[in-house]
Amino acid sequence: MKKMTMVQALNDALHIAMEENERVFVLGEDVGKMGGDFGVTRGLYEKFGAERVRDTPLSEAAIIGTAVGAAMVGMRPVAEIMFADFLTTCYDQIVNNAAKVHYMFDGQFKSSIVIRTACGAGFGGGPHHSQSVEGWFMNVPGLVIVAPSTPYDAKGLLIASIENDNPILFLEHKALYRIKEDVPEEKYTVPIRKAKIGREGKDVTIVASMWMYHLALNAAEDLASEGISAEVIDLRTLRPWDHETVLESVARTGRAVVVNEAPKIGGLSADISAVISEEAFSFLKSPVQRVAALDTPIPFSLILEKLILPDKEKIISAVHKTLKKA
Amino acid sequence: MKKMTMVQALNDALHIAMEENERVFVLGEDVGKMGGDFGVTRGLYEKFGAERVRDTPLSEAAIIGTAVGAAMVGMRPVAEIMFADFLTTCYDQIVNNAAKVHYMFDGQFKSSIVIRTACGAGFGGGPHHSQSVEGWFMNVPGLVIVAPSTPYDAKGLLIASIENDNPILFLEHKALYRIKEDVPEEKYTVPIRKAKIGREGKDVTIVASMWMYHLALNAAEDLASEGISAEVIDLRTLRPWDHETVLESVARTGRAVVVNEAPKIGGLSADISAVISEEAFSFLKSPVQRVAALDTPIPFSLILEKLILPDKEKIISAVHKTLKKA
Amino acid sequence: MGEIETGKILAMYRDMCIIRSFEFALEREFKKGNVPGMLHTGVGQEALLTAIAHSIRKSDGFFPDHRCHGLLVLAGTPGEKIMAELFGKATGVCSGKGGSLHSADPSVGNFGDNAVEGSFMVTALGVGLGWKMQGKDSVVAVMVGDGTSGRGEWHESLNLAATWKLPILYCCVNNGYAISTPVGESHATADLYEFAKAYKIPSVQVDGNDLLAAYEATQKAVAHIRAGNGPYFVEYKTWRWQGLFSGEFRPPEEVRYYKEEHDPIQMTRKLILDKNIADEAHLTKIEQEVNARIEDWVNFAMQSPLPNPEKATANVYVGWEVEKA
Amino acid sequence: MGEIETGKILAMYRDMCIIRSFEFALEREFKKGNVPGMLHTGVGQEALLTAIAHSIRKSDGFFPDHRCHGLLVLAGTPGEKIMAELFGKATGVCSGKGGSLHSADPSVGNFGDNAVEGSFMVTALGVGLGWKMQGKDSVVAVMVGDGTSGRGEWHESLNLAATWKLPILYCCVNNGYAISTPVGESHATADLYEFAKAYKIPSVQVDGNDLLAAYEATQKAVAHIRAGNGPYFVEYKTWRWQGLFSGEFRPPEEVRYYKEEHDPIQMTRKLILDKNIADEAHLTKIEQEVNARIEDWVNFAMQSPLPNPEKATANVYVGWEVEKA
Ligand SMILES: Cc1ncc(C[n+]2csc(CCOP(=O)(O)OP(=O)(O)O)c2C)c(N)n1
Ligand SMILES: Cc1ncc(C[n+]2csc(CCOP(=O)(O)OP(=O)(O)O)c2C)c(N)n1
Ligand SMILES: [Mg+2]
Ligand SMILES: [Mg+2]
Repeated sequence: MKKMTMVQALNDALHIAMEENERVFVLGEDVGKMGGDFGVTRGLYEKFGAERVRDTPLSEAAIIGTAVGAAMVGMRPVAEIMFADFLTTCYDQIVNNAAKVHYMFDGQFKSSIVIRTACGAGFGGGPHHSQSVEGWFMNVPGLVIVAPSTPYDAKGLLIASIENDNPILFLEHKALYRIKEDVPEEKYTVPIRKAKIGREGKDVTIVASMWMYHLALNAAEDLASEGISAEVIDLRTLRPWDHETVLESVARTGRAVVVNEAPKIGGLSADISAVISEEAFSFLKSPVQRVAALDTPIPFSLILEKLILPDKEKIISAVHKTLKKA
Repeated sequence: MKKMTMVQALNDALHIAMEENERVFVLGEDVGKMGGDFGVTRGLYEKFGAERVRDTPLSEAAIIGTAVGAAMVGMRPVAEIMFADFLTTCYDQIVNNAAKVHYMFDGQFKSSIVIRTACGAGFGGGPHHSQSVEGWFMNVPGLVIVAPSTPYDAKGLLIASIENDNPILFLEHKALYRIKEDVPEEKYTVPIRKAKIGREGKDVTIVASMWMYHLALNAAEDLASEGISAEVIDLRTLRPWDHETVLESVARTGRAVVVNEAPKIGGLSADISAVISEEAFSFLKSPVQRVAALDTPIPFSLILEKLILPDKEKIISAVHKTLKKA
Repeated sequence: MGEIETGKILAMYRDMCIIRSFEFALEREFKKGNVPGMLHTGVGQEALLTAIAHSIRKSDGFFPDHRCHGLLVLAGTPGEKIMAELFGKATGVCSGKGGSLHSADPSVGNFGDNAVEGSFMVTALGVGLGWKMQGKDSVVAVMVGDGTSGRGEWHESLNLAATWKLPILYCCVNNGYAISTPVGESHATADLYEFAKAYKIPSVQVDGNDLLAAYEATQKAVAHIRAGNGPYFVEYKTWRWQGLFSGEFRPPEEVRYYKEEHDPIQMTRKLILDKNIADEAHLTKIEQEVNARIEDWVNFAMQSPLPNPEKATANVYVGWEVEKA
Repeated sequence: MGEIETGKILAMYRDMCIIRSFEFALEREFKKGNVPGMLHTGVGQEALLTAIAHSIRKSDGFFPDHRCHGLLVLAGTPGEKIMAELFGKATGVCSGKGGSLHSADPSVGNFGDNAVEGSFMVTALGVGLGWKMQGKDSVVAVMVGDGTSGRGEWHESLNLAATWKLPILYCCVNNGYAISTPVGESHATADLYEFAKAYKIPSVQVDGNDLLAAYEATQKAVAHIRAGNGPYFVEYKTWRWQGLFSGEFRPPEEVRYYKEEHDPIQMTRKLILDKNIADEAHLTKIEQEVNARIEDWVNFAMQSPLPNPEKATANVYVGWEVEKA
């Protein structure tokens, strides 16, 4: 065990995966000598060389295209897109190629790629460096979205993602890069498509992920002091997400709050709310509440940004609403 | 009044808009002499010339970029992307530019563009010529999505979209291009963000759009003969959609079926189901049912395609489910 | 012209006939309603397609575009499996899931078409890189129409291939039009190899209807790439017989020229006769044999069963099933 | 050098000082925590920025990139409104909603940065086309970093601008690196104007740190465009003082050369003194005036109020409000 930040845990995962399998390689902007904009690929260039740790130009379509093509001949590419906001520029390769190669060619090729990218708001990054992008990809069959909330899960999920045969969009929230916890130094995996109950409770189920999971835990702490017992679930895989764990929890608590950093209209939060409402209909004592960003781009000024994003208070007040009779 | 196909109605709208306002112009692949892949821009080149009816190369990013830039200096561009599946290649311009220009520059610019595109499955177009794409854009603040189901609405909504100051993604379902109805020859508009109750009913509300709206009407017809009275709503604007009309209807019927041609996970259908479940909670007698495509790309073979798409029978059986006690 | 070339030329002529006959049969079956979806054909482009097929090995790879049915067959996939795929049948090379625009076959290095034109230009980078990293000397050919040259992926692909010296053969099929739009009206130049030169990639233009010229240029390009020198760009000037769905749109004189004077099949036929490589009777025999074989493929496709419904939900994810309702 | 040029050179020197002083003040305030988000500066690139500012008119337009704070000011937006924007204040040119990367001002032709590098290369096409259709002779300048030249939009933009003869001035700022990656290691050429030549666009390379050379090249380019001849590409070779957040990463000799021998401010200063355009005292006075003015802007920004909360939900849609919870 070693105290690691999420950056270190991810870095550790890459070191392990690259040592174990020489078909694993890394590509992206400044991932080489510089070690990536956030330091996640640090030391790889020195250890594995320029062949397997490849600096690219600002050619996001080519980065993902290269990854998909390499996977089609058996490589295991891990591509970095510096900010998730830029996934717009390689959306075609992800949606129409990576996610469809296996199906449209009748299983003859696999698109075993991992796309790592830094997402999330809260630091004055403005409209093009802050977005939560999972909503853009929820309606894309064939694609898997993984999103860790802790250093431990980050390492285990990244190794699992690299070993997985599906195209995986791996979201790293910038607000979590520096949080620390004990992480085993050896190899381990955390299962994909399996949510985690991060805190048990009996009055209400809060479903969250990434930075929002931590806000939810904080809210649950506060709620406990009011005598409200909130169960907090970290989805970890956002697409396809773990219906079973969530529905089982809601069946027990009878109430649900869904928290998501992206805007409310049409995002992940809608999918979760819809599934709970449909599948746990007879268990629900009050309507599902959603805490999500307002329907706006992300403004630069910190005070404006704060207004449009979810926070602990909004989660607490949503929980309160679920507890009022509908 | 004149019997027009949807292609003719759309074409008529473009003629009227271009005659009325010289700042309106059209650009896209083969929109000029050829009149567009589906004939929607026919005759414009001959009437308005090459300056205002511009053939482009296969440069989808440049097509949308040009439209946004031109709107920033007061033009009213109508861009055509031949198939909606190709919106992936200009996703960046739509999501990070068109949808944000007005907000991030504090209202100083408008991005008054219309992006027309042909969507939808059912003709063996395969994975790259058949997709229903609204789900890709539902989580994008600032963007408006309009989707007519009839020639009458198509004409009125296209004129309204061209006159509207927001960036509008205008979806034209290929299965509807050839349907005919009486359409006034003069100018008129159909309001954006206003759904239409296409058939009144009291037992269940079916929410649909485009080709699915017609399937829903057919299903309602069959249901009527069983003594089930279904209300059918055509959303017409998919983002932001008309909560009021839908919720008012569900408050009356107490039951809802949502039909969408895109895959079920995370698409428009999830958003509608979530909003109904949350906002009409106390009115719902049974859980909202969704009829949507399976979580797969669209296969080429017609028999496979049929299996993964919604159809009348699936809608009828979803209505039956809502009528069983939950 | 030596012994070997003589045999080669006849083999290539035969392959050109396969392409044309295959496409004509397809057009006929499409009109009858036996081929669903959309149909693009390679009629008129047989020489360059054959030149490419005869220049790459089975251990090489290629990304076919929408006019490459013939190339798929020449690459080694049994013709009936391609035909059946286009008919949407269970016996197709992708079990009917891909169709005309997505018929891949890894066993012959066919990476499949991507119907978002030009998108696979960047996918090919990965195949080239992967093979390079694996120490193989394989080459990957990418088909690019003149119209497709407008895509941004063009730049990202050529730039990275040049920078990383990837083993990519860009086969630019300049047939003069993107649907209805003349190449010179939508690009800064109608001679697309000029674009490629900027990347310091060897870049040539050749008459794509002249079999020997196309073959020679392609051979040279492949040799260059296989020797580890990085990418190569060949622009094949050609002309497609297929007009618009609404009919012919090109100047009558242009149509006449390409169909009557500059048809690659006729040109090659004449070459063979002129050089006494074979006589009229021999060529007619080849043509008849080819036509008969292709009718066999059509029959095979017609008689094949429709895909198993299970296929609709198979292979979305590796290792996981999708819900069937 | 005539009377007018003399005054012009002094005016340009003054503007170069504004840029540097502005950026230095920003770096200082950023370290103090007064400037949120990320910060990129144009220190070292003052000559070319000034040359561009002095070559376009108020009726022209430009798309600034992430190192253009100085250009925004030179274009005519009151400096305090730019400074306040970067501080995220209500008095900023975009009311604090845009910040360093999105400070637009239509009143001076500033179309705003798009922080997805290179994306506005295609947006600029629309501005050029719109103005052309409106019968204006305005020119639109687009800033493109060397790193940004990897984007596919590069190709789509240059190709269409050339084809449609749009009034676009491509200002390629080649400072040698994209973050840490040397231009020559990620592109087929380190001389990016070579790319542009392929589009039959006049394309030149100039020392971007040499004020007069940069000015002359830009003037020529703008005249060409304004005369209706279509786009023009100028590559300015330069060097940015800003290293990485983690510190300096470039060879010490390179750093020394650009900071000591080839600094545009020092170079211009020397030119002015050598040619007796002004004396040391005069220049010092300019510098002091500039510095004082910039501190005024900083103070203005510091003392300005935070944005009105209403701004958070304003202007998402034209004509419609968004839900506030
Ligand atoms: C990105 C994209 N844009 C548009 C289309 C629609 N489309 C299919 S073929 C074609 C023309 C392509 O022209 P070219 O590359 O010259 O090929 P040709 O058909 O002439 O062989 C177009 C516009 C597409 N498939 N993909
Ligand atoms: C599409 C895109 N990819 C990556 C980035 C992240 N990024 C910001 S600046 C930069 C380097 C740009 O290099 P260059 O164009 O040379 O500009 P310079 O900073 O050297 O002036 C990168 C990679 C971005 N903003 N947009
Ligand atoms: Mg062509
Ligand atoms: Mg640079």
